[in-house]
This record gives sequence, C-alpha cells and structure tokens, in this order.
Amino acid sequence: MRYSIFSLARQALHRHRGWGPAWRDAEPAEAGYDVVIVGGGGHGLATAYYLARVHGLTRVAVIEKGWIGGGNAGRNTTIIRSNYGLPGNEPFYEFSMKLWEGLERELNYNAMVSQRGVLNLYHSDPQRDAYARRGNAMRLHGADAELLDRDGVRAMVPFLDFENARFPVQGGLLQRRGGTARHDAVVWGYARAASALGVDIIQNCELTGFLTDASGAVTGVETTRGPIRAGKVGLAVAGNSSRAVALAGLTLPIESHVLQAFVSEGLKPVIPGVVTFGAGHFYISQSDKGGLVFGGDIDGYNSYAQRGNLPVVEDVCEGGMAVMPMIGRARILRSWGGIADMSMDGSPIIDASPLPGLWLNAGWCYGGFKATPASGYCFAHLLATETPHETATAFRLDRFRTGRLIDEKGVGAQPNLH
Amino acid sequence: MAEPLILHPVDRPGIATVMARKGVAPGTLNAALGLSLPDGPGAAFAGSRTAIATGPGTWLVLDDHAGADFAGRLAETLAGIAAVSDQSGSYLVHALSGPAARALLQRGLAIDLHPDAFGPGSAAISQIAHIGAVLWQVDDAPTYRIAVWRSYAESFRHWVEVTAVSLDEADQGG
Amino acid sequence: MRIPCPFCGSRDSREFVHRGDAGPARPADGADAEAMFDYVYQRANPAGLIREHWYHAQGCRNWIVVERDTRSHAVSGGAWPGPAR
Amino acid sequence: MTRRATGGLIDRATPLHFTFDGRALSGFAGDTLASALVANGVRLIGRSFKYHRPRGILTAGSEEPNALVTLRTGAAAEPNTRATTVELFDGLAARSQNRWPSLRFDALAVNQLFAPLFVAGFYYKTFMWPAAFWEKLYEPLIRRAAGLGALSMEPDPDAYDHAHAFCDLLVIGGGPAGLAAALTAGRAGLRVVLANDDPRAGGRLLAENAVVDDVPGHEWAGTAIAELAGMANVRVLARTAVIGVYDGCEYAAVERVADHLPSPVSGQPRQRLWKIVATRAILATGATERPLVFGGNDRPGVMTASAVSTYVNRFAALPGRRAVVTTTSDSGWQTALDLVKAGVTVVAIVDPRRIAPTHHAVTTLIRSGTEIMLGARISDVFGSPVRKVEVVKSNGQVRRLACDLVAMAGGWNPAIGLGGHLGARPQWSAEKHCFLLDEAPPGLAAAGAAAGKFSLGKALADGVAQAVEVCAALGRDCPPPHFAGHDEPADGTPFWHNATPLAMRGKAFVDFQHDVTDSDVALAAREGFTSVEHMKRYTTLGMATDQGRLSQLNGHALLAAATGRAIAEVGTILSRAPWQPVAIGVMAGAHRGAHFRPERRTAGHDWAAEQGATFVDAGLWKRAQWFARPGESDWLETVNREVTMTRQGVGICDVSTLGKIDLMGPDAAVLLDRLYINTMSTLPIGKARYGVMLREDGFVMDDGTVTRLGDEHFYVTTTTANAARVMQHLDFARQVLWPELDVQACSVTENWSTYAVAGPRSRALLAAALPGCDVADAALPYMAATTLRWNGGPLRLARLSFSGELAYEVSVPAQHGDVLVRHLFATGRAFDVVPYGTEALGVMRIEKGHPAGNELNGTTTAADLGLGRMMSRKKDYVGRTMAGREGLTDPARPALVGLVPVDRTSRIRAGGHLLPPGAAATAASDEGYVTSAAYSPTLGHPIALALLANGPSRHGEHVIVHDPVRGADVEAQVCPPVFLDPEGTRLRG
Repeated sequence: MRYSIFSLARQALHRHRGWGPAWRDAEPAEAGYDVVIVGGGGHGLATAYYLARVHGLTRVAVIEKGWIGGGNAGRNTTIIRSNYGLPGNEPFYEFSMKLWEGLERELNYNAMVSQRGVLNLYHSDPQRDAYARRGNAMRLHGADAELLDRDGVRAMVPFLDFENARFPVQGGLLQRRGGTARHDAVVWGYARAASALGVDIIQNCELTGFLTDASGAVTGVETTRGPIRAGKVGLAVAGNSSRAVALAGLTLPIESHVLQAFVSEGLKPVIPGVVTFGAGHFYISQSDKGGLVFGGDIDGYNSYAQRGNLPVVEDVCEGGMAVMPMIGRARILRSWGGIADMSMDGSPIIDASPLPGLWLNAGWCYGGFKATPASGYCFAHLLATETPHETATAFRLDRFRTGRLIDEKGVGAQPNLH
Repeated sequence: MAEPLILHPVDRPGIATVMARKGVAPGTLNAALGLSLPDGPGAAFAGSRTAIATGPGTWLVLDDHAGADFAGRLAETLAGIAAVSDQSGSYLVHALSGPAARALLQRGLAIDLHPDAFGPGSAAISQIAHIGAVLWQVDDAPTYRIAVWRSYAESFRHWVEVTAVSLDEADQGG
Repeated sequence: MRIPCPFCGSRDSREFVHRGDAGPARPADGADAEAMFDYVYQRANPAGLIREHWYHAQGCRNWIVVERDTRSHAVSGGAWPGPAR
Repeated sequence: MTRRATGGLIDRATPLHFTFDGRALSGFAGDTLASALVANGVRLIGRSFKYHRPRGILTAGSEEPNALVTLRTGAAAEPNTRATTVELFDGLAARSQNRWPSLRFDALAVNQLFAPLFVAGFYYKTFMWPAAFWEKLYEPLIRRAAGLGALSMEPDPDAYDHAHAFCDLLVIGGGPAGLAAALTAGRAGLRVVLANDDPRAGGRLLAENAVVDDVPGHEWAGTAIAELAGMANVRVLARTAVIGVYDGCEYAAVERVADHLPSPVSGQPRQRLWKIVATRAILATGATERPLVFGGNDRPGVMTASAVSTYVNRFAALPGRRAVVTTTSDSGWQTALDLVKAGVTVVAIVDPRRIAPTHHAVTTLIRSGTEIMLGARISDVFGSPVRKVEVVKSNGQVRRLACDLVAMAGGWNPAIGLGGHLGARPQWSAEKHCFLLDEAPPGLAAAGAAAGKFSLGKALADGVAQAVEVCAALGRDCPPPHFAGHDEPADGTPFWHNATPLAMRGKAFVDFQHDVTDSDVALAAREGFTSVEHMKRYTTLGMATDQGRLSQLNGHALLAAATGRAIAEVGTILSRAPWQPVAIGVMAGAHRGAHFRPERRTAGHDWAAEQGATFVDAGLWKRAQWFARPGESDWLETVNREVTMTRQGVGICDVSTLGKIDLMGPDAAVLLDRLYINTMSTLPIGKARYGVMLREDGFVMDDGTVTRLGDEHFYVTTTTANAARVMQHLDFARQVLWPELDVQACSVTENWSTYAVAGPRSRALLAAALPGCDVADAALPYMAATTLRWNGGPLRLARLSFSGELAYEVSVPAQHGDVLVRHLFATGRAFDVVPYGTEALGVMRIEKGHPAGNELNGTTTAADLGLGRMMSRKKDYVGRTMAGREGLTDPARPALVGLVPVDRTSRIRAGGHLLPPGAAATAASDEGYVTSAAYSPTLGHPIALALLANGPSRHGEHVIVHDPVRGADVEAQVCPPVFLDPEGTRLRG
C-alpha cells in the first residue's frame, strides 16, 4: 500500500488494521539468486534496491544475521554531508547527497532528511586554511560550502562559548545542504522498496562460509539457514568485514573499532543543525524528538563489543562543555557503540575482491551512514556491470599496494587516528 | 591539628634522567649514585638524593644539594654504564602534605593511594587532570612529591587550588 | 579498561596509546615491497584474542604487548615486546 | 493538605517552602518534591510527549516517566527533572513543562483529537510532499511539539569534579540486601564502598512497615549505616547513583553533592563523578514495580502500588482518600493494608488472580469494608484526576467504582540494568516472571530483589551470602552475620494486558512518557516490526527517560502475545549506560572553559607578556604570535616590522616549544640512520644536520635537526606539533623494532629553553652577550654547535637558521630561560634587537621555502617537498620501501612551488586551489592547492607556497588561485619555492 496522508487517514477509520508488513520476511530460495548481499544494513538494502530498480535484477537476496538495521545503520548519529576535500571522495559523497535529496519520493517513505546544515568550527589559522582548502574543493565538485568568520558563526549558534574558551572559535565551514536523516527509517524505507521490487530480505540468517567451485570462485554462501547459491556475493557488513572475508581466507586493510554515541533526554529545539568542535572531539545535532545526539572520537582499540569505555565518554563531554557550556545540565539518556571498519587510509573500498564472485563494500570507518544511498547505488552498479561507478573509481582495494591513497586526515596506516 | 593540606614548591637544583646501558644491571649503578636504585616502581632516598624508577632501567634522580651541572657530573661518573640527561629545567617539584593530601590527589589520579597499596617509598608516573606527573610518597603524614613538566606548572597549580577548595569534611581524613 | 603494564602495574587505559596487531615483524632490510605491504597494511583484526602493541605514553613510556579479547575487552596479560628483558 | 498527622520519615520541625508553577506550597525536610506535591494535593504535574495528555505522579523513584519538571530558574534551570528524585529544599522552584499556555489548559492537547492518525510510525508514511515543506513546515512543527523541557541557553553556572576510588567490594544500593552485604564485608575488613542513590539508607525499609532484628526497618537501616560510616575501611556514598559498568571492573557513579541545596556551597561542585575500580561488586538495586496495562492507566491518580506505599509510609502523604487497588502480586495487598492503616478507604481490591494470597492483609481488608474482587480486572479509568474506575468482574459483570486513587501492582522487575552494560543478555525466569542476570560483568553479582529474592528475609540473607562469597574469593575470613527479616508472601502472576476491546475503553499505555499504547505495539507487530529492537525503534517504546524500566517488559509481553511467541523467545533489550540520566556537565568535570585543556608556557612566557606579546595556541602551548608596538595599526604592520628588523638587524624568537630528544648509547647513530632518510652516522661531533623522517608508509612524518654532541650522544629536534609522535616513534623503533640496539632516549623538550637569534647582527649580539665564546665563522661555522658554561650551567649554541639569515639557536636549562632572554635583550638593546613571534617566523620560513606544518600534512612525500635528493640509496630506513610505490613516485604528484601574484597587490590565501588560466572552475581542472601564504615585507608583495601537479617543471607558468569560499580568483606566477637568497649567502655570512 502506498504511504500518504490519504492512506493514513483511510486506515485511521479502520483502526489501522489494513497495514501489512513493511517488507516481506523471506525464506532463502532453493533456486538461489543472481546476487546475494550479505548484510541487511542501509548499504546492503540500498544495494539490493538499486540492483532491482536501476539494473532490473530481481533475483536478489539480502541476508542479515540478526534484524535489519541492527548494526551501524541503527547505531550512528544520523549525519549526512558531503564536505570532503579529496578528489577520490568528494564526487561520491556529493552524489550521495543528491540521492538523499530525492530519497523520500523515490522510496515513498519519510526518512526525515533534514538539511539544517553542518557547521565545522575552526579555532586556528592553519585550521581555517585547511577548511578553506576543503570548502574550495567542495565547490569545485559542485557541492555547497561557505567559510564563516566568527561573527557568521555567532549569528548561527550564539550559544557557543565565545568569551571564555581555551581554544576560541574563529569561524566555521558550513555546508547548508548537510544535515541529518532518520537512520532507522532509511533502513526500513530501502527494505520496503526493495521488497516491493521482489528482493528477498532474509533475517536471522548468518554467514558461516562461502560456497566455491573447483576454480575457487565464490558461488554462494553458507549460512545458519543453509547454503544459498548466488551468481555473485556482495559483502556489506560494515564492522564485520574482516570476519566475513576471513571465512574466505582473505585479509583486508581494515581494523574494527568501536565508536560511541550519546543521546540526551528530549529538549525543546536548540541546536539548529550539526555542529562540530574543531579543537576537541565533539559533534552534536538534535533529533526531531528533541534529544541532543552527540559523539566524538573512536575509543581507539580494536573491538567487536559494540560498547566503549569511560575515557571517551569524559572526553566527549569535555568537548561539549568546552564549546557549548549551556548543555551542562542536559542529561545523557543513553549511549551506544557501533563497530566501525576503519580502513588504513580512512576511506572506503567498493571493489572486486581477489576471489572471483566475491565483491566488497567495506572500510566506511565511522562515516558510512551518509554514504548509504550512493554506496548502494555504486555497489549495485559494480555488481551489475563489473565496472566501478564514475563517482567511486578511487575506492579500489589495490590502492594500498599502489599508494594511491585517499587519506583525508593525513595520518597514514594507523586506523585509530583517522 | 595539622593543616589539612600544604602545598609548596621544592627547590631542586639537580634533576637528571639516568638510563642504564643495555645489559647493565641496576645494582651496577648504586655505588656511583650513592643510593640503592629501586629495581621496580618506587623511590629510594639517601641523604639529599632521591631516585624514582620511571621505567625499566630508567630513573629520575633528584638532588636537593647538587652543585652546578649535576647531570654533567653524573654522566661522567656513570660513563659506560648509563646515559644521563639533564632534566633540571624540565620539572617543577611540589610537596603536598597533610591529612587531605590523599583525597586531593585521588580527585585527579587514577592510582590507588590507600596506605595498603601506596606508602612511603612508593612512586608512580601517571597523569593528573590531563597533566603528566611523577609522584612519590615521602612519609606517612602523608607527604607526596609531585614533579610536573615546567610548562604545565601554572595549570597544575590551578587544578590543585580549585580542587583543594572543593574538599569537604569527608576528605579531611584522607 | 585497565591495562597491565609490566613495569607500572595495572593502569587506566587512558594513559596508553594503542597501536594494534603485534604479530607481524618488520621485514628485514632488502625485503620486497609485498612483504612490507603486508607488514604495514594487512594487520590482524580478529573477533577474539589479539596480541597488540600499546604504548604507556603517560607512564613509563614503554611499548608493551597486551593480550586482549576484542569481543569482551577482557585483558589476559601484558608483557614486554620481543625477547624477555 | 493530605499530610497525615503523624508518622513518616519527615522532619516536621523543619518546614520548607517551595513553588510549583508559581504557586506557593510547603513541605518538610525529608520530603521529595513529589511527596510534597502529593501532600499538597497537587495531582496534575505534567503533559505527555506526543498527545500532551495530563499526567500526575506514577512512581516514587528514578524510573518516574510522568512527573518531570523544570527545577530551579535562570541559568541553573534543570529541565526534565524527576520530581520523585528531588529532595525538597527551602526556596525550591519547579515548573511544569511541555505545555502551553498552562498546565491545566494545554493547546497541544488538541493532538489527542488526531490520535487516530498519530499512531506508531505515522510520520514515516506522510509529510513527504512537497519536498521543501519538510524543513520549512512539518519538521519545525514536530520539533516544537516534541522535546519536553527547555534548556536555559546560559552556560551551566555550577562546577563539577571527578574522583577515583579503589575497593575490594562496591555495594550498589543501600536497601536491605545492600546494607547486609556491606555490613558483612565491612566487618570482615574488606575495603568497601557503598553507593546509595537515596540520601537515606534503607531502600524499601523506608517505604514499608517492615521489621528487621525486631526493630522497625528504617531504624535498623539507620543503625546499620551508622556502623558502616564508622568503619575506616568503608566509604559510604549517599546520594550516589552508579550509572555505568565499564571494562576492568570500573564503575561510574554520580554523587549529587549539592542537588539537595538551594545552591552549591562555595567552591563545592554540584555533582561529582566517581570512577570506582572494584575487585568485586554486588548489585543490590532492588526491583521496579510494573504498571498494569488497562484503559486510562495514565490518568493522574493512577500510581504504582509501591509508590502509594512509599508516599503513605515514608512521607506520610496521602495520594488519595478513596482507593481502588489492582494487583497481580501479593505486594499489592500490602499496599491496600497500608492505605487502610492510614485511614484511606480502600473501595476494592481488584486481583485478576482467582485465589487470594495467604496474606495477613486479607482479613483486615475485609473487616474494613474493602470489596475483594478476585478474577476481576480494571477495564477503564475516568476523570482527570481519577473519579471512577470500571471493573469487569470474573462473571463478566461490569461495575463502576467511585475513587480518587488507583494503585496498580503488576509484579516486579529486578533492577538489573547495570548488569547488561557489558553486553550480557538477561534471561527470562519462568518461575519468577522476570528477567534475571544469567551472566554478569566480571566481578559483579546481583543480590536481593535484584536477584529475584523479593521477600525481605530472603533479600537480607542473600546480601550476606553474596558478601561472604566475595570475602572467600578474596581470601578473607568472614563469620556470616544473621539479619532477621520477615519472609512475607511475594508471589505474583503476571497479567500483561487487559484485552478489553479498544472501542470500549480509553487508551491503555505501555510507555507513559512516550505515549506508546497497546494498540501501537499491535500495529508494529502487524507491520512486521516483530524484533524487540524493531518494535522499540518503530514505536519508541522504552526510549523514554526511564529507558524502559517501566514499559519494556509489558511491551515485550504484548509483542510476544501478538506474534504467538513466548517472552523468553522475544527476549529483551539491553540497558545501556547511563543507567539513570546523568548531566553532561558532571561527565566533563572540571575541564571546561579556559581549563578545558592545560596550558603549556615556555620559560620566556612572562617576559613575552611583559613585552606586549599576543599569544597563539600551538597545540597546548601558548606561543608569542607577535609583539605589537604602540602606534602600529594592525598585526600585519607589526609582523612586517619584526621581519624587516630581523632581516636588517637582529631578532630573537622563542623556539622552546620544538620537540627535543636526547639520544645516547653506542648504537644511537645506527638508530638514527634507520629513522632518517639521510645519513646521520657520518655527522661529526659538534655538527648539526637537517633531517627528514618518514612513516613506514612512506610519507613524511617530521623534520628537524640532529646535532652530535658526543660520540654516543645526539640531540634531536622535532617540530612542535609532532614532538610526542616522534618520541613515540623513536621508542617503538628502539624497543620493538630493534631492541638489540644499545640506545637510550628521553624527551628533553622541557629542559631546554631555546631562542633563535637571527639576522646580520646576531653574531655581534651573541659576542657581546656571551663574552669568552668565540662565535666567529671560523670557530662556529654554519651548522656547527658547541656547549659552554653560562650562569652556572650549560649553554648550547648552534648555528642553525630557519629564517635564512645568519642565525643561532641558544639553549639553556629552562630554569635559566627567563634570565637568558632578559640577558639577550638587555645586551641586544645596543643592536636594536627585536623580539619576533610565530607570525614573523612563518613569514621568514615561507620566504625561504622551508616546509612546515602546512606542508608536512601527512600526505606529502619527501620528493613532493623537494627533498627527494636527501633519500639515501645506500641504507634501509623506515618508510623507504613504501615510498617507492607508484602512487608516491608519480611525477604528476603535486610538488612544492612558490607563487607570486601577477598583480603584486593581490593577496593569495592558503587553501586556494590551483587551476590553469581560462579553465572552468571544476574538479577536472584542479591542479593543486596553496599550502602557506604571507605578505613578504622583504620582497614587498605577497608570496605563497603551493603543491602543484608537475610543479617543479612549471616555473614561470601562470595559474589561477581559486578561492571561492573567501573571495575572487587571483592569477599567480609559478616560481621556485625559495624566494630569498637561494644560494644561502646570508646564512653562511
């Protein structure tokens, strides 16, 4: 049933008894699939959706070890932006931003894409120049970017600590088209739209191995619900990429790290968009429900535990109090941790794996949410055509061998510094 | 009754890092230094001299009455068995004592200072309020000495002052 | 999290810098690029026990090897890197 | 007033005055805000999140979802404060929230009319057209309606601090089990910390008419806590909630130091975060009573039974005069008895179970005229506040009973949230009808009601038993004490849902604060959101400020019923830190404002300040940026003067912040050769050499100088920014990579105050300042170094130049740094010496084309920076192999060039991108970017350094510096990066 105010009103008259499941909870098909996507998060479901809609492939399954959206898709801080500086990254994230801008009409699902702006504060001259470089790169790629001075920032967010700060705010890089989207809704919207196009979404189905032929090519997956044959297998398992490829005997230039995030009790709206502190680890936005949603740096050690430790909690709150001391009496309601697949240069991989039949979508670090639409689109393009999408040509696995790295932060092969 | 908390800077004319050469046992250095170097975390005292173990084979040696060029003279004495770096300018040493000293330090230090765990002769390198610190206990008063890098001294003093004011009755007994 | 420093004893993890997989040895002089590529980029990332390098930056300034379970963060030991000192 | 004439644990001698929504009210010391409101007959406290329904007080604890108020005023205002946890103080001011214009008449209560539309997830299905309306119309409306309280928007006026504690045993909770455990372990000599959320010890003993060891429970608790407080090995933390469990047996607890006071005592924090490392911990957090799900269960006047008992017994406040008690557990009967004893008419007790408990309450209730309705259930509640309830009796007969209070007892959920913080999933107990800890975090065990031991006697015994177990594990002899408590009936049969057809009744709430009803759960199940996590996210059940402590199990039971599964199969959601909402301020502690991070000051800081320096942050360091003189109109004029006077005469700059490392030992030279791309082992004693080190991935890590002070002694400098990183790298090299090398290293950054003395007259100045030191070119040529005695200590003098001038670096131990800088300037007055800051330093290094932070940005190679020639081919070094990758040796890589604006008055800014003249401003034309830019007073025009594709082969070409975020494009000519004296005649002068 199409979602609209009219169908909602009609259903209200019938006590909402007419709504069916948003997506089909499918069983694995005996006949197998053209493509099996491992990972029912935003990236995996988006990939399946675009395979079906753009490339007409409908013998597609998404297998998910738990419940869809239960990994990083449901554990992020919902920020969307395309404020990258390097030519390998910016076209892709700007493409993603354009897909976000039409997503709700495309999926017939309100994912609450809210372009209330992303403001990165700077606190020194070198940081200003680095942000200018990035803003200029964004403009060259057709994205929007503005460099605000202190007064410009003050006009937007007057409640920052402008008077007493250890590292005074000098200005900020603003992307007005940046903002947030409701993370769970993105998952459910893609799932519903993909399911409607015939994609099988198979929950509680965990990858346990790969089916291979005599040549070693991957021909399907072994799962907790039995073997599933597939023409191609695409991995979109975020923080579990290393574990998944290990089942095929591969190693990736990736480490899994935990990133914590926090939400406060509901408050009347105060934070207009997304604000990031440039002299510490803190970023914040406010959800439509009123919760301050904030976070900071990764904990910094390899982890699959989906939770972090106290030093980062303190560090994040120190950052928050340093930049906006009016949040001191707001209470943290809940914290959570997601497992980020930190790559060795901080940028993703959308590429063939060394094994025929196995394809990779990995290395999203802690920034995979904003990439969801383009990641799905480009991975679907790669799976369907076996050539990279024009906006994702740099996301090669072999770049670590060739040295054609995409290192936005310039910290090198130390994943916890990206 | 004793003052609950006394903080004062300690004049330390001589401070040096002493690092044993590879394969040289700590005991080898004792005679030249005039004290028995602790082989694990801890402090040793002899006359005006204090040695704090800061790592395996590494000590911070302080001397209240060192003459000029303490480090240079140590280097000569220890030639061939240890390397010596002058640190006379690196640290400001504070003495903190009184019944509330322990409570104050535990506001910032994630090391157990309970008498069962840390007593006279105990030492640790850690951080207090984002500031690196070398800390050792001198007596049961208790008296602690805290060496912080000179550049941080202002911020350290500020933290101590603010924290000292925040201590309440429950903290007086340490 | 507490990290067992072989010199300082059990310490708060915030005194340390984490580097990761302590498994691979730096290829000897003259090794080929592939060996160096493996050393620099192909580091172990298991869901389970890992031996990893931590640096006691706010303590004794020594690199140590810590054995830890990445699923539970349970730390089962701290030791010096390489042969015993 | 509904205060009982006597009784209660309040201090009637200390009346306190407070206001609620401006109305003057009074209570007593010992009251909570909630109990005082009850005692004043205030029943409407707040409005719910979505429907803005009127709400009263539901509970008496931190799980309260309804009675949220904004406490205090002005900058100290605390939104969303649970009235049930606020200790009353004189002058307290509280306001209701989420209502406009008033609590009694709330315009947004109109939302209730749209309730048929506003079902779970309705917003996902609408508000999509037209696209632009989301940000402009729909979202602002939703945002304004949502949220609860409002922040003051002023900086938090209070202070916070942190403290560490270490103990053998942390007891979490000061109820009967916790006190029993703490007494047992404390008497056995263990180091114990008892953290009790409540200001007063006793837990349920304060709320119930219980007896322990033949004395009233609250008296026993008072004696127990006094004994504990008297033990040197026990620390009692009242008003302290443990809010998180972390790895390594670390617990976070928040002590509300001053929340019970009108304002904190001067100098004292408002709250304190305790970080407690405990070998063992006992979770004695008790249990939370479940509400029942029936129509109108959210109306003001409907309370949990345990809350009713608490208000009646502990606070002597009567929440009503005519009560109906509905219970599925024996404890509800006790509440009915408490009410009767307090003189409240209990109209009926409605128990869906068909058999009455063997409870001593039964006879008393019958005698007092209470109608016992077994097998019955409440189907609806009327009135706001409650006026009557509708009961469906076991025979199907419907009765309406007039009352003003409904107490509901749905059974008990052990408060085990903390036990799930490390990821262990609680398991369903079919026997106890609740989730219990199956496995717990290492070292932690539940005791008492938190372990499903609901009767008082069992809870006390369990507290002792758990403590004995801890003592045994820690090798401590421990004679177990016995505390006698009554084993009252504590059975119950869950009754998850009153399935009265929806048409017949009002909304039945599962999550009160978030307005999630039973039909929302059913809808979620219909739409396929059948995982508990999906249901939570789709309906928002369990996401309110109680984190589902009241709602979750009821919701999951309903979901289980709707999907034909058992509760054990549906499972539950893990609680996540913090267990109770906790202020951001307390987690930050003292590190805020100007003290967010410590400041590092050089020894010459005070001197620079006296000279009128403006300081700039360089990491944590404060560095003099420039030294303005009276009459100078702006910083540029100042900096130009500093540069010009240095280049023409002599200037002095404090460069003490550079990283400095002493590297010693027989193998020091070997190690340096392996760390630097160039060779250091050939360096003669008394000479310095510029060096570059790479990361192992082949990119430049840092640069600096190496000076050989002795055969086995090298002095290494790093950039200010990379000092710590280089030290760490060096330690890795000598401790991990090549432990066989005999090398000793330590940071001496702090030990040496270093001043650069630069300019043609620098030699003359030093000759005058350091009499007896031969500074002639022959004695101290370029890149030579020497040590001499000065002021009773060593002085290191090196002929190094960052400025390109004849220049020296003078270093003394930092305790002499202030003396030295004053001496140099006193001597230098005759030479017209000028102090210069980091800005002039930067200008001069750009004029000389030296790479610095902006060029050493982690993505450049030595070749990019024009330093490729330095890369030795004769030896291995860190980064050599990876630097040979095609991506790092591509000749088209952007490499360092100089830029000069074609129109010499145009300013070039760092961060501008480089485009070919005439090319479209698109990414395809992007050829590089400006790294550093400055106005060169020496040359009289702006200059810049840039990384440009094929740069070194393009000298003389023109490029466009494209800087749309700051202004217009500037055409520039490409030139070599060294703008001044490329032959180096000046520095060798």
